[in-house]
Amino acid sequence: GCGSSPNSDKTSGQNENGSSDKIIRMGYQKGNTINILKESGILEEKLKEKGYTVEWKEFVHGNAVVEGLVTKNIDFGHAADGAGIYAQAGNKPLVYVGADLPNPEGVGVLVHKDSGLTSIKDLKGKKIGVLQGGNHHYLAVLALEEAGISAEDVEWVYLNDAAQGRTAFETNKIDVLASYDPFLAGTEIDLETINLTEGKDYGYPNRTFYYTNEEFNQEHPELVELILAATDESDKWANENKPEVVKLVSKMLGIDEAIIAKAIERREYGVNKINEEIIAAQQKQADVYYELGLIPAKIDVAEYMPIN
Amino acid sequence: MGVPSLAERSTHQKKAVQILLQQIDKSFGDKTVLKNLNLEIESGEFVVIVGKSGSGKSTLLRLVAGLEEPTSGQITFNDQSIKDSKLSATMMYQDSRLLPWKTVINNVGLGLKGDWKEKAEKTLDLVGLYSFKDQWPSTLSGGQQQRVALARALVHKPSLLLLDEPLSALDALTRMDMQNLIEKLWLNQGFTALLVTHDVREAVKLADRIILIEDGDITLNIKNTVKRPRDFSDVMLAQMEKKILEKIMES
Amino acid sequence: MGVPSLAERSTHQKKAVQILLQQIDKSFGDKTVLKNLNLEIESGEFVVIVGKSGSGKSTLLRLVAGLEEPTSGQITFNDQSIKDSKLSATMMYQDSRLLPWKTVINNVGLGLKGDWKEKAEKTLDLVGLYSFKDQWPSTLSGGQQQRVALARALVHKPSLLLLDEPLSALDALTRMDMQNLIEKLWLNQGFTALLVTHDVREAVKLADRIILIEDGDITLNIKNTVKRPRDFSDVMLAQMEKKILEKIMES
Amino acid sequence: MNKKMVLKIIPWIIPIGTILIWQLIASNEWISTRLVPAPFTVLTSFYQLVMSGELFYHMEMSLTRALIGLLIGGGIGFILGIANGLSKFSYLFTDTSLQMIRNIPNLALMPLVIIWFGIDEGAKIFLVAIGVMFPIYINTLHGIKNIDAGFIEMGKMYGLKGWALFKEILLPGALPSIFVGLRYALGIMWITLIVAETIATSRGVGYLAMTAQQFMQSDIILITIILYAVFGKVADLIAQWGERKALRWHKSYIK
Amino acid sequence: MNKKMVLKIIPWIIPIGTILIWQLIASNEWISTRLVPAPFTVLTSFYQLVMSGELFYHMEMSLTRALIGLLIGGGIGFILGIANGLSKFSYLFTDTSLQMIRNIPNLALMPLVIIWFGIDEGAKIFLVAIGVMFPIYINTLHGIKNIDAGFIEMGKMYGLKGWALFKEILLPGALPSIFVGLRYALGIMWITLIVAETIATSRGVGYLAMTAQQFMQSDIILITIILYAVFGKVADLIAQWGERKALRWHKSYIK
Ligand SMILES: Nc1ncnc2c1ncn2[C@@H]1O[C@H](COP(=O)(O)OP(=O)(O)OP(=O)(O)O)[C@@H](O)[C@H]1O
Ligand SMILES: Nc1ncnc2c1ncn2[C@@H]1O[C@H](COP(=O)(O)OP(=O)(O)OP(=O)(O)O)[C@@H](O)[C@H]1O
Ligand SMILES: [Mg+2]
Ligand SMILES: [Mg+2]
Repeated sequence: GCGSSPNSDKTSGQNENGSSDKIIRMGYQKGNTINILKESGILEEKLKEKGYTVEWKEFVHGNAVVEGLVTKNIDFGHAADGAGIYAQAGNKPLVYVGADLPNPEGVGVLVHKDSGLTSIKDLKGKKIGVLQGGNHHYLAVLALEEAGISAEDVEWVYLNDAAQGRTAFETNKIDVLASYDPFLAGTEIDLETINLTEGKDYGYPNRTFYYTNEEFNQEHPELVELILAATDESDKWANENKPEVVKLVSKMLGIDEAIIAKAIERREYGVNKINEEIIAAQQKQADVYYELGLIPAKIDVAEYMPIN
Repeated sequence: MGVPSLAERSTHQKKAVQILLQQIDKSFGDKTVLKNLNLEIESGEFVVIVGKSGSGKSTLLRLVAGLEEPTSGQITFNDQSIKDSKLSATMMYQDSRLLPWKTVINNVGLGLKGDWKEKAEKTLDLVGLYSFKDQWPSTLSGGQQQRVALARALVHKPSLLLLDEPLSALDALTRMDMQNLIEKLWLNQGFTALLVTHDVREAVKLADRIILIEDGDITLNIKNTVKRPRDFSDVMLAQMEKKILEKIMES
Repeated sequence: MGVPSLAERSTHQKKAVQILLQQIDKSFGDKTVLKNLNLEIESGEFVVIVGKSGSGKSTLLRLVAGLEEPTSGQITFNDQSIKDSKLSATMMYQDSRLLPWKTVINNVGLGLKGDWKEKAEKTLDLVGLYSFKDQWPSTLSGGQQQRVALARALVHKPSLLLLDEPLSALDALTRMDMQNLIEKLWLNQGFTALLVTHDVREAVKLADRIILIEDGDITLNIKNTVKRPRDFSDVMLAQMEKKILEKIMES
Repeated sequence: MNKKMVLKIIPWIIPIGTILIWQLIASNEWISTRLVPAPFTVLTSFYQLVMSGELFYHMEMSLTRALIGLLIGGGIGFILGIANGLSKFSYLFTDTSLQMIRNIPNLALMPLVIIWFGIDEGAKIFLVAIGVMFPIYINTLHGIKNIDAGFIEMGKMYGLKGWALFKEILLPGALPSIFVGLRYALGIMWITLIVAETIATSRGVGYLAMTAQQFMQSDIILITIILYAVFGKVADLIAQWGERKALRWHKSYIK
Repeated sequence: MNKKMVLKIIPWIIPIGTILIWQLIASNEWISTRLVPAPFTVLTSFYQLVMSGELFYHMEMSLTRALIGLLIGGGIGFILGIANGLSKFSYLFTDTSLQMIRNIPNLALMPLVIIWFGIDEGAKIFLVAIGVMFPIYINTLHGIKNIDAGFIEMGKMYGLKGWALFKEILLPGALPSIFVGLRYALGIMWITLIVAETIATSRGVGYLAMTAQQFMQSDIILITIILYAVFGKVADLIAQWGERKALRWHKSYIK
């Protein structure tokens, strides 16, 4: 029952500042598709005729974006797949409104070339560094499972951010680093490594999602459509101008162009509507998270993923 | 210079205050310090309290100052309770209690209003420390600090001046000077004075009446009618000193 | 009881120390406190220093104690420099300097070893505060605190005892008691004593020699050969007191 | 008796009042309970955490880390405070550097800490230690510098030096100030721990808090907030008790 | 002259020595320069940050937040410290609650702060304010409680009460302790800001530090570390200067 629209002071206040002033608050993380959208100026242009202006809010990570949505501090945002699962498990109201195209090569499980480890089977009992609950964590679990190793048969080292993982990996404090782009690409380029999951996706599409808060989705479905369309448009442009995007993202993140190029080359930008296939993949992920104990209860992701 | 008699002064000085202590008891926890003490101090009188260390002299002064409540008994000023009578009393302590964060002149001016600076300067001059007025108290010697404290007490022209061994840190000469100064000011301003001292000589020099406290009670209460200004060489004073010392020794 | 003469004591007391101050100058910044001061103190002598407030008496004591360095000039003990002569000197101050975190007995025992407790208790008894031994200093009256400080200085059986107005906070009776006590202990233990006081009477009662400091120099240096034990009523003492007071007044 | 009761109750008016108001807000849904769960929900989760032994499991680890970090960091801060309070050279030599390090946020230090101390216990304890070091350092320094010079002079006069002077005069004289530092350090200790316990661990209250935040479990977040508050209060009570013991002589404690 | 020079140099031996050793390590690649860049690399990045105006852009914002937070939090802490130092009731009523709040880590408070204050400036300033409040509170309280009771008695005797008593005796008496609190608060201020500046912002030194950390820009991380150290030192110098001005009378400052 997420249809009821709460009538608290907070909400009406938000309405005054938000919708009635015709401001749309967009949450983004550095270097992701909404950031590219912001740089392109496409959204502002499209909204101008409708009398809306855009307020851009930068967040340091996806969970913060989701938190901003849940507390109705922003209307629309973009974050990873895990963030949506946690929000739902935490009974936080949220709506999935779209997904990026799959990017299975954007995650991987790395070992040092001179480590003697050559396949996933070798990882039994090893120290694997991950950000707990991240897409690469999920991938590593799937990979281990396929190799017949249970998640309990390795030593998970939960790290705080990608940089920590990289530092721990480089100084051999951990044996294995599961990572995601552009940090995956960065590690691959800077160090002599083997990506043990290269070329396999274990049925995991690694999509990221577009989320809105409940109210915004209910009151302004047309704006949601419009934002997704604008994003798709800027994505199309990005696909056609990858060298330019590389420059742009490299500058935004302060990461070498070579690394960003590698990350961007292996993905395709574009927005999908939510469909059954996407829901199924997300449901499987949620179930594994439950089994891993990352979320306290089973959830039905379809509740948060309306198809229209 | 003609010195006005006590009676004369009492009439032309409305400011001074008459004090009555009735059946005062004072204990700290289990320790009884004052026991059923009765004392009457006339308006404008100069009363000196002597007694051994720990006999309760400071406690008595603090009771009169209203800084402590008696355990039982009653203290009145001009027949009013301490709180009702808005008397202006000032006190000097064994330690100077100069505020270290104020210069000498600002210490003396503490609590004054209006032309405080002139008043403070004038009083500092009286105690011979005018030239130190802009120094920090911590740069003065102990004796100098105590003189500043005296200036601070006198600048208020109090109707009751309470003095808790204020001169014990002063040197012999300054001490005599200060005794004379206190006496002079007391004669001119006509406040009631209550002085605690260890120096029996000082007591007989200054007092209209000398009170000895022993075991929490008054064991000696002598009038001193020797004409002022008094001289240490006066035989009557010497006799009085001897009498008091003998009484103290006796116990 | 036969009192040993100074000469006698000097021979049977090897502990006491002879002090020589030669051409001592002492300044604080621009302020000259002592100027070209010369003083010889015999071994076992009791020297009392008097002078106005701020005249530099405490400074002189601190120089002798080695707590300050003279700006120029030289101080020797038994012809050795301060540092070489490992004399045991103790000092009593104007303020008691009792450590508030130690009980009375522990304050007295400070720096003692071995059977410190018995020694401390015995000395506390001498100053009449045995029954207070387990109290915190802050619960004592000012006078009581000062008596504890005296016990602390005496318990070390020092070869040089420096006393900076130690009695000014004591009451008349205790003060006389203490004067007698100090004299008795000095006679028995034979240490050299250097006492600063504002009380000229106290000076003439205790001193072998009285020194007046004015304007940074010694302006009076009188031997006092009156037999001990001395009595205040002694005419010679009274004359000496008068002479010193007059000299002080004069300037 | 009656008055004593009242004195015991007064400090708890605000905390208990807050909980009551919170329950009121939650019951009336003035704020969505999905954002801030009701006290009762929190209580239920708390009960489960306790019963499963999970809470104790995390707390045990955190307490161990906190204590070791406090001992090491507090010890170093104390020694530096003493040294810099006594030696002008030592003060000149180290104080500027210490003041500089003091201002570096733990979070920013993280990469260096991992390089130096790895990802195991060493790193966590180091962070706690460096966090508690400064309040102890500053207050010890302040305490030593503010001891009445007369006491030190007197002590030297009576033959105290070195250890004896320290034990009899410097330490007790600085103690009131050191206790202020200690009470402050105990607060810092928990705050640092939450950061420290994000490094490669799966045990500790900080880990519990961080994962709760990551996984948006608002009941667990609130439990950890309350846990920290209680930890803080308990640590403070212990410090106060120690203070009262050690400062019996102090005017605030003589009755 | 010569001695004065030496005294000026001594405090910088450790910081400069550290930089030299670090350059040595980097030049010899004892640790990968990707993890810890060489001082020279850092210097170059720093130069670029300054020249592009980016650094100033971030610093301006952080300074504004820091200052406003300090004023609000410091003000409240000061007032509470005074109130609880003077009124036993106020102390009983609020101290326990304050000690409890004090121990809640900023990080754990984050979700609640966002609910209460949103994600804009209010939230960031709130975090800074609550961070600096406690050192000021505790030290003001300590300062007030430790004023010689004789001074207060004397002041009352001379007719001081209310504001006058406060201004003439309580405040100056507590000031040395309050300055200790202030200096401590200035440290906390920066540390809190790094956390506060992770909330929905794209401006501020904390933001710079957090993104640098996330994207492994180790040169920028080091620049922010150094910035924090310098901020800390500068804040400390200002506080010291104020201290010297306000405490001219204090025995440590009379020359
Ligand atoms: N606040 C207090 N609490 C407990 N005991 C006290 C307090 N004030 C004074 N006393 C005790 O009361 C007694 C009398 O103290 P008081 O200070 O009045 O003596 P005094 O005659 O002034 O002594 P002195 O001449 O040494 O100043 C002492 O034994 C002292 O220990
Ligand atoms: N450390 C110091 N710095 C600056 N001036 C000082 C210092 N110590 C003493 N003086 C000054 O030296 C002079 C003599 O001080 P000293 O304390 O020796 O006097 P005193 O004769 O002992 O006075 P009193 O009888 O009041 O104790 C005073 O004017 C004092 O201000
Ligand atoms: Mg007294
Ligand atoms: Mg002196």
